Amino acid sequence: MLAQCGGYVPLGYRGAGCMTVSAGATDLPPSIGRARFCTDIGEALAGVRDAMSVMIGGFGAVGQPDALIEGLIDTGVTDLTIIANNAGAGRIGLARLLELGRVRRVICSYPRSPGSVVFEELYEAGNIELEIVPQGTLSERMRAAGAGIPAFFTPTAAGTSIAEGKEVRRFNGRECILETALHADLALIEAWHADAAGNLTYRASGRNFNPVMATAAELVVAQVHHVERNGFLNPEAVVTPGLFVDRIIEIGA
Amino acid sequence: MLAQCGGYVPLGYRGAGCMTVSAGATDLPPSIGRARFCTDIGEALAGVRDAMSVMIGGFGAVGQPDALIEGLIDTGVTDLTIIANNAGAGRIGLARLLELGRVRRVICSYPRSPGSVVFEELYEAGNIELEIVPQGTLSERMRAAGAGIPAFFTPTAAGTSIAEGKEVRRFNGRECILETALHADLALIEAWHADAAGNLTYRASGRNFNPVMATAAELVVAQVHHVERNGFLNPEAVVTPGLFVDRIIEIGA
Amino acid sequence: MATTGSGAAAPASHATSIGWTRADMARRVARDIGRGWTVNLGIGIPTLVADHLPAERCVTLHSENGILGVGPKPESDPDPWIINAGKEVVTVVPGASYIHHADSFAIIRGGHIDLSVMGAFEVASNGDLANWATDLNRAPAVGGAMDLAVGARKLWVMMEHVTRAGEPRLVAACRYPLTASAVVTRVYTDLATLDVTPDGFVALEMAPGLSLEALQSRTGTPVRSPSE
Amino acid sequence: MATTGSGAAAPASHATSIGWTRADMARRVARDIGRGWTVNLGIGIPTLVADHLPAERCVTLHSENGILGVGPKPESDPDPWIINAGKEVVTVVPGASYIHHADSFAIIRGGHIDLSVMGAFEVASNGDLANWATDLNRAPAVGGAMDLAVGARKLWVMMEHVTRAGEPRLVAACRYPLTASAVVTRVYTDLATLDVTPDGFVALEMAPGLSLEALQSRTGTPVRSPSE
Repeated sequence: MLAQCGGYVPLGYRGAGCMTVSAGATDLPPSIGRARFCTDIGEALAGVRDAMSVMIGGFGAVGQPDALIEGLIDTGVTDLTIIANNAGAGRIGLARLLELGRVRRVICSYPRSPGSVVFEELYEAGNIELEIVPQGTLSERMRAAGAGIPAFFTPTAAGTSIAEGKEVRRFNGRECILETALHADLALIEAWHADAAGNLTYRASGRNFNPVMATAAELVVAQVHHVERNGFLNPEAVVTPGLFVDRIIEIGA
Repeated sequence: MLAQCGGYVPLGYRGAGCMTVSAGATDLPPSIGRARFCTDIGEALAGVRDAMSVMIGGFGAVGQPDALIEGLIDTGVTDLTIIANNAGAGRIGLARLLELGRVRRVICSYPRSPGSVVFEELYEAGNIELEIVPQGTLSERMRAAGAGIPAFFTPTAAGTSIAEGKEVRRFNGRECILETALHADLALIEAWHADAAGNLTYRASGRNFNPVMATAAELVVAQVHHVERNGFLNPEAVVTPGLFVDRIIEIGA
Repeated sequence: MATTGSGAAAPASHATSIGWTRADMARRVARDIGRGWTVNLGIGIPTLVADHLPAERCVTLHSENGILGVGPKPESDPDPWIINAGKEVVTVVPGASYIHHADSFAIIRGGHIDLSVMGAFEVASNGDLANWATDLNRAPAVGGAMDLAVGARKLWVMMEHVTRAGEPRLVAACRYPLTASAVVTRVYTDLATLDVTPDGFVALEMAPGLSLEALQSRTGTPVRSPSE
Repeated sequence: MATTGSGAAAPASHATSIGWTRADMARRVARDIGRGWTVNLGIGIPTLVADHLPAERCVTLHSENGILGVGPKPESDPDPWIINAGKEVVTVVPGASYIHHADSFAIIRGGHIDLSVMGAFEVASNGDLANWATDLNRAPAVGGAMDLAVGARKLWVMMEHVTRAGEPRLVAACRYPLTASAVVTRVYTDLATLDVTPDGFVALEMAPGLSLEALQSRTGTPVRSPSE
């Protein structure tokens, strides 16, 4: 029903001089920005290490980079800190990563939801650390990390158990607590379209945490449904500019 | 050269039930959100008062709501605090508002630029107060106001004359200062398209301060170049959702 | 919508024969929502409110996972990319927009949501809200409840008046961990609609056949009538 | 681009016959810019760098008023809606995007700009930068200089080596108000290219015909050669 996001501009020139960007109907375009196009998941995840902090996009299953999570499992890395809204469901994807014992610590807003059996077992057995962060504080801490804000005050969670140990200050009569930026070593995100400049758009509510995570991690890897081969995304409709993206792997719709 | 921003969806239904939105080729659509469509500038600026703080969008002349500034002059209000990137040029628009003695205080990043004669005369004669804010701190303080963040730390301006009187704290070895949210009573902004839900898009570098000012003021008035009469903006390409906008006046391209 | 702990949902059956149904409660809340408001409806009973909002009220429903302008569940051709905060597939209405999480919560926390309607375990007479955890030793799940509780301009709670065990949920002080302090402005239960005032709960309306004394006996803190 | 005070621009003519031209300086800076970098070029001499960036270097030019992917000035059909931070009409390249000010400065302040090239009044041997005001009693204008100075991953300065009056701009400590402390990593002047090191300025390269002694005589703080 809805028109697809953005329009496209014809392939053409870029840079202060000129370089023609051309690609066949199936070839990936040459990268003309920071982002590199990868041909397999292994290449997209090259260099991941034990003990990394990893942001994983998505809200529930929507906008979640499933292929990259599977790829992360396959690398065998362990002792991870996972930063995501949820802590997985069933015994696949993120839940499987947890079940395999690869995760030391989870930072999330909503670990307990229908099907989060793996997380609950680990938590109740004392085999996983949990930092609960209100959903808005979670996204704001990521946004702060991406925007160079080391810390900010917020009324969210003031006076609650989540405020324990945090600095308290009143602004305009309202009690606030100090929260700090939340960075990660790696962000795994899912987007809808990518162009040769690494610009990304998202689809509907698949947007969620993905754009803000792309700003907050040292290495940003995006699985995308379509790489645009015949033009660029409309500059008015780009959600994540290419400068945030290190690697792109096309998954298909 | 570039495709125009966003696509459109056909006019249709809205709300949990259904209400047909229809308008003739020239009539304004009925408002279906917070925003009200105004038929003249006076209506758009009804209720402005002396001593208001007023954000004015634009970077130089681009994205500056000229018609609303003229309208503000015509209301006769005075003792204003103006929050904008620049302090006007020549003897028209914002500069004229200053020259008429209506402005008590300017909060901006770059008051002195080619043509800023009125501001400079007033400043050197001691007839206007000035708060200089680094451009990024200015936009971040507005963003904080819109996002419910009363204060944040930033390394920008630490150790400079702008840091005088501000709380200093080190984060990760880096000196930062505490900056507070910057609200306004009124924001005058310019946008490109509006739809019946009050959603806005901008044109090219006319975007600048407009979207963030729309989040930071009690009353937000937008002059727009086109009100979309035959559909809605593409939900993927909306820059300012209608819930931020109180009044819209169509100016024409 | 408020992603509160599952315990915040009301029991499926009513403990008393006197009282409004969930649909009654939803209808009652819908009646109080103003024209053009932006509203976030929490998981559980609050979601039902959407069914009772007339189109001409022009209410925009916000879902904190990034939709402004949530529409009804699809009658056909569901698009799995469009889900609400309860992870149900929904639609969007014309005039909707998609936003990312940081923007969505900036909207919530910046005071741009006119109304948040949530479920709760307990509400105290000063407006304290407890709706995210009953036992912090079990893995808690807060979601967006704390953000909505402090950020929404008005916070209304919809819940059963008492627990399954018959214990009052309207109390002098919350026993469960707080979601936020002094934030609830109105409570809609199956037995009454109550304002939170500087003098505690005031019953604006009671279910047919219920006396103030009977209401008081089911409430853990004094309830006054508006005339008092 | 850094909206620094107009005084940061170099004088139109050179005080000495020895030395590089502005185009030489711009070419020299362009040579050091890496593939795929995102770069912000300040008003004045730094803008000239764009003319010397080969396309295959895939450099993205950022303008803080909301353009990622600034292109050259239009040869025809200028679009007045596309301006850079110097308020000149420019173009955008395919692959560009438009962003609002809060996002644009989040990019700057969040460390996502690989390089900022600015003009300056003075640079101190510890990397202190003074480029926004000469006299705080006159209305100052800081623009985005302080944000770029602390936010860009690398900060290079392009300026004339001495003032019109022949005074050194490379100094032991800035006399003018600071823009930021210990941020400049390299300086390109008409006389030399110098790194800012823990031991002060090191001249990587000097203009043809210039001796280290002659360079030192025009510099307000010790300059070493790389071999020292």
